[in-house]
Amino acid sequence: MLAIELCGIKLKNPLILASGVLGLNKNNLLRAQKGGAGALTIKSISLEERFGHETPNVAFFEAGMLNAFGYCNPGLEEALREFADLSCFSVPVIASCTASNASDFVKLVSALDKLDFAAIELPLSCPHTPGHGLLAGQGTVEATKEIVKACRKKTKKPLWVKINASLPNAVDIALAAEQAGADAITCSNTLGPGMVINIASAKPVLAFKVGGVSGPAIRPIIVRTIYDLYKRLKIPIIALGGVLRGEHAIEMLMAGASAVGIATGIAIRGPDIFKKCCDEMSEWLKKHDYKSVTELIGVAHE
Amino acid sequence: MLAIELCGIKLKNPLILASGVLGLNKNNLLRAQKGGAGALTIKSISLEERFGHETPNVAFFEAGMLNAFGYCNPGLEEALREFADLSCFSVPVIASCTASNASDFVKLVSALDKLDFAAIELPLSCPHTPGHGLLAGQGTVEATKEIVKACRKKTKKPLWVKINASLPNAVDIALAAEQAGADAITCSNTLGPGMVINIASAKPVLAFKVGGVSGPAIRPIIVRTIYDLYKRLKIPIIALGGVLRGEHAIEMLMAGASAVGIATGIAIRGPDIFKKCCDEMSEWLKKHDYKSVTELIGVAHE
Amino acid sequence: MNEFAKHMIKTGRITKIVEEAPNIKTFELSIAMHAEPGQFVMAFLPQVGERPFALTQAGKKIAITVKKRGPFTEKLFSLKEGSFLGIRGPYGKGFSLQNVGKACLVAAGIGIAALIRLAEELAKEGASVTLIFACKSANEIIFKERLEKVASLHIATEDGSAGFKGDCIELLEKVLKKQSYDKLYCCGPEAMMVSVLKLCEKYAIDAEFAVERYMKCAVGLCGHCCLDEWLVCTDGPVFSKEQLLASKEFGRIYYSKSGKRMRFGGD
Amino acid sequence: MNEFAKHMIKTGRITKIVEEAPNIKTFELSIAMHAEPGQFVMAFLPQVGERPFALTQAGKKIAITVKKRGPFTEKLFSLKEGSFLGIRGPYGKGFSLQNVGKACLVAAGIGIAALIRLAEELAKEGASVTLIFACKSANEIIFKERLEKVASLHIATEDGSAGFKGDCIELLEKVLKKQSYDKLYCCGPEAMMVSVLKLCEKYAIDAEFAVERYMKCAVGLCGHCCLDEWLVCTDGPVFSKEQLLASKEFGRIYYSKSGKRMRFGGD
Ligand SMILES: Cc1cc2nc3c(=O)[nH]c(=O)nc-3n(C[C@H](O)[C@H](O)[C@H](O)COP(=O)(O)OP(=O)(O)OC[C@H]3O[C@@H](n4cnc5c(N)ncnc54)[C@H](O)[C@@H]3O)c2cc1C
Ligand SMILES: Cc1cc2nc3c(=O)[nH]c(=O)nc-3n(C[C@H](O)[C@H](O)[C@H](O)COP(=O)(O)OP(=O)(O)OC[C@H]3O[C@@H](n4cnc5c(N)ncnc54)[C@H](O)[C@@H]3O)c2cc1C
Ligand SMILES: Cc1cc2nc3c(=O)[nH]c(=O)nc-3n(C[C@H](O)[C@H](O)[C@H](O)COP(=O)(O)O)c2cc1C
Ligand SMILES: Cc1cc2nc3c(=O)[nH]c(=O)nc-3n(C[C@H](O)[C@H](O)[C@H](O)COP(=O)(O)O)c2cc1C
Ligand code: FES
Ligand code: FES
Repeated sequence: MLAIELCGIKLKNPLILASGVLGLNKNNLLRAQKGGAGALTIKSISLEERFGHETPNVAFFEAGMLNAFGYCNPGLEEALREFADLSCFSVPVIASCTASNASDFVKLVSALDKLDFAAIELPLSCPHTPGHGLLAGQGTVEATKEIVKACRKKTKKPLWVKINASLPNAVDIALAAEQAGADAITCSNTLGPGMVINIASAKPVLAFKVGGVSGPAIRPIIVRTIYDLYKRLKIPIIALGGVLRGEHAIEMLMAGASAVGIATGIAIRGPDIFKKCCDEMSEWLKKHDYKSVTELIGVAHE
Repeated sequence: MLAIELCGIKLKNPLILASGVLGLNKNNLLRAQKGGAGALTIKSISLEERFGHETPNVAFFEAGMLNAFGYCNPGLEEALREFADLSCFSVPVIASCTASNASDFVKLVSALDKLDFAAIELPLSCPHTPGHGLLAGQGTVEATKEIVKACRKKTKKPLWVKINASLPNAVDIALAAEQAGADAITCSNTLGPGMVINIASAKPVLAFKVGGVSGPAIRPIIVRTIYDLYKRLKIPIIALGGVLRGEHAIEMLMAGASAVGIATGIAIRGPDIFKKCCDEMSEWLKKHDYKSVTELIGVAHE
Repeated sequence: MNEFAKHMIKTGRITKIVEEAPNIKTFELSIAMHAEPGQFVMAFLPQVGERPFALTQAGKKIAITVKKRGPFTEKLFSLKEGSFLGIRGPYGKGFSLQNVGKACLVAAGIGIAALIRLAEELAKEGASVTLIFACKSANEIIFKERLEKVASLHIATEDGSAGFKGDCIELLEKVLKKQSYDKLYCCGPEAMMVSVLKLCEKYAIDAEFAVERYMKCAVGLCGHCCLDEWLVCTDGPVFSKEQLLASKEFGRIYYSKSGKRMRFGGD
Repeated sequence: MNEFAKHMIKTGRITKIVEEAPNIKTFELSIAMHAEPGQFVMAFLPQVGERPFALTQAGKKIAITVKKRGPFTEKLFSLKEGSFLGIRGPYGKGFSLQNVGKACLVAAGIGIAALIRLAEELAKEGASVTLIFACKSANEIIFKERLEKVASLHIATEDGSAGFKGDCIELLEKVLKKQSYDKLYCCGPEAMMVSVLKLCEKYAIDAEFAVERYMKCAVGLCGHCCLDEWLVCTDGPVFSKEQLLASKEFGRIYYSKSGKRMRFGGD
């Protein structure tokens, strides 16, 4: 009932662990696998080890959260060691990598291509890390084309491009990625950036001052962007933004997503959020006489 | 303790009724005045009467709301009758008008200039009304300059330009408005647009399908934008987005706002939200040894 | 539940449709909701619209009772049992029931929808309930059985096909002359309510009225529903005799879909 | 409170600072919070950082007891009474206190911060509490008065300046030989906890340990705090003997600020 196929990859359910949460190492991923995720994305890897920003890296507000970790990660070399053997996983594992320019992306993709990842995701859309994503000018049609074209040559694995729904031309960027050879669009990275001020001290909470906004706050903007993308794209869309319940995932599918990612929801419902959402989805499908979750994709357009 | 001066206008407190809510007529405004607002903005007026979109015009989600009224308003002629006599108001009343192009804006501003409004606000930033705001291409540096320059010639009243924090170049647009003669920047209009789908019927809730996002969901993005604007602008900033409590208004002031607007909060705390927020602000100021609300402006930058 | 989530549309299936009269149907929904008599909900039909209706049943299942008038109600009338309907609410403030020994309810036409639960609640609280129900003709008299259980029912029809022949104002004055009441409650066309208000003044009866205005948001934002400085969606729809006597707009002014000031009965 | 709002930073003033030892201070804050012994909070200093600390006092006012180590704790030590401090939490799961008649607590150094409230709670529940407290030297023994009220206190110092001279493992083994306990609770440097774990196995005592790992988020997202597949911030910081015996990483592996796998004591 929940099984889907995405870029030729079979998933037992459409809920994917999003990049950046519980994805530092295999331990983390196993935890999300046990929690019922249909696929697992590793935290974005850079060429070199990165220690990221000072804490606080997270700031909460009543409608979601901000984060600015600064792409802390142990670097490519360590990642290649860590993820060399993926035989402990029963669900597909997706690589993610970040860089400042096309040539570094090519190095990363070439290396990650050698491992058993089911797909490789390129986040060209982080709104709050200097030298990466939007702050490296990757949120344009031109940069997207250049990076995706270059990476496309280095791997036959499905290549997913993660965009940012904040951008008024998000659809054009997704189309550029599609044209350059992307196999799916992941939408969206965190929005903003935003800022939360601790008024007692009159200072921003985050050490980096600003951070990407995630959680329920951003869901309607993501739903609308998925709806817009679905009208124009031929390749599948993976939706993320504020999914906390099975009903939210269903909303994303109806807007046009083929699969749904979850990040922030884990802070609220724990790593078992995947199982919980799957149960909620199954129950809803039964109650509403759907046989398969795939019947939902894009139905809000009818 | 709460009194401020904004563009030479004296306000007993920095909380302004935002355009579009309780601003259809004098009855509405009187209600907000009674609720304690420091100034009152009328709903944006267009040249002709507009019936707006079919209902639903509002859609809620757990972190805020979407609206798409489609600029329903009785039109300029009726507005000139309605607001001819503003003597029943003890606080400043601000005009707001919307149009598809500079020459219509000029007609509106010329007419509104004759009445006793304390200022005129130009919303060049509505994200969801065809032929207006962003959907009329007003969210660019060029269009902003053109419209503001043209209107500037027609009035000596303070001219406020309302921008949209969704746009990656929001700061450039604000600078363009300042250069073209704006006396203050109002930031922000609703974000997005967003979409909420009623999953039982697999249809968008709003009749217009998409609508502008307001409420707590957008606050951190607005705070960050105010913070960015404050670093670059010389003219004052009026912040709006998700202010529901006095503490939220304080956060906006600390980020760099000189005054704070409230729209959505009225749905949650009623028209007395202004009084309630003023009480919360006064109490906070006392507890934290501030003598005047003006001491807060921009302190998060220190 | 959080302060925004409570305004989200709840969707339920239509579990029962009752044809109350040629032009009036009751739709029972699989949605649980508590509401005071006099409060209302916004009913939602996707891509058709959203409209305010009183609840004629509350609790485990709610019901609305609807008169067919235009696009929304026509679409609603075309639905079958099992169809989905969206609801948000309840909204507004209801009637006050405290310390009422003898109550007089005055309904005209579909106005009965706002009063039926009030009649039942008052009876449950031990009040004696007199209900004057005015319709064009006998076939528009709905809820007869339910009403007879809780109230002493006086019917008036314009064509005399049932009960008193004539309008309810005449009938009401007769009733008021005979008997005194602690409180009067009224819902019907605004012109009729204006007349009832006058009688309440004349006979010095405490009274409450359920008022209708054009509603877009139901949460006090859009301002379309204003009656003087009040908002019918949040301050009403129930208003006291004193409020309406002080009103400059009751019976005279409402605001259209564009927000334009309109006069009842046309300019 | 909503599920996100509960993670927002609460700010309070420092109402009291107690210098417990040359390098250890207790900060009492005007923040009310309930927490189980063993849970922790994230303390926030604007533009300095956010760090995990146990609560050494809970209820109407909370307190943290801090050993000076690096940039954050140094800044904290420079604050005066009246300064603001931010707190979010409580986080994690605490010690389980059920059905414990005789408890043996083993603390080394600042590890006492995680056990002080446990000792008090256990005593309140009627348990008899033995506490083995190991320090480098006599001047690091803190909370002596509070501890003596609720526990029979056995002190070990490396330099012999107070109590038993030697490490706490020796002392613990002596104690365990003499007496049996329903449960042992332990907090201290990981190498010491590994030794205690071994003794618990040897003497077949049920036990719980408060473990530390590098923490960035405290809400189970970042993954930095992992211990095998567990997350110390949400599954811990308290782990059972069985969990730690099954662990491949306890005493061996932690993850650095970059998320790199590190070995205790260096590569
Ligand atoms: C508080 C309140 C409670 C109501 N309770 C009931 C009820 O229990 N049963 C019932 O049959 N009717 C009730 N109504 C009236 C009902 O809302 C209208 O009959 C319905 O909106 C008509 O919609 P339509 O599309 O079918 O007709 P339209 O052709 O759109 O309108 C017909 C008439 O209905 C009124 N109307 C239309 N749209 C609205 C709107 N958004 N808000 C308010 N009035 C509107 C106008 O007077 C209009 O002239 C109530 C109205 C209000 C304000
Ligand atoms: C659950 C838990 C409870 C703790 N309770 C207490 C307590 O009650 N009292 C007390 O004095 N200390 C406690 N600590 C340790 C305390 O968090 C560190 O001493 C503090 O973070 C040091 O920060 P610094 O900037 O002063 O030093 P740094 O120079 O930054 O670090 C010194 C050492 O502290 C540790 N550390 C630094 N940052 C972190 C971090 N973000 N998360 C975890 N460890 C870190 C590392 O081992 C590091 O080597 C606890 C730690 C954890 C995980
Ligand atoms: C703590 C945190 C860390 C993240 N790190 C990354 C990252 O390394 N790479 C990436 O592509 N996205 C990252 N994201 C973005 C998420 O993958 C996701 O796109 C976003 O959070 C929206 O989904 P959500 O609302 O479910 O959190 C991160 C998000 C969070 C909350
Ligand atoms: C119901 C509603 C109607 C609005 N109509 C207008 C409008 O006519 N003109 C305008 O400039 N802004 C309009 N806005 C935008 C608000 O003025 C404000 O910029 C925005 O809602 C963010 O503030 P908030 O989070 O306090 O609502 C409207 C907002 C809402 C919620
Ligand atoms: S219906 Fe919008 S204010 Fe009443
Ligand atoms: S501290 Fe981030 S997962 Fe535990």
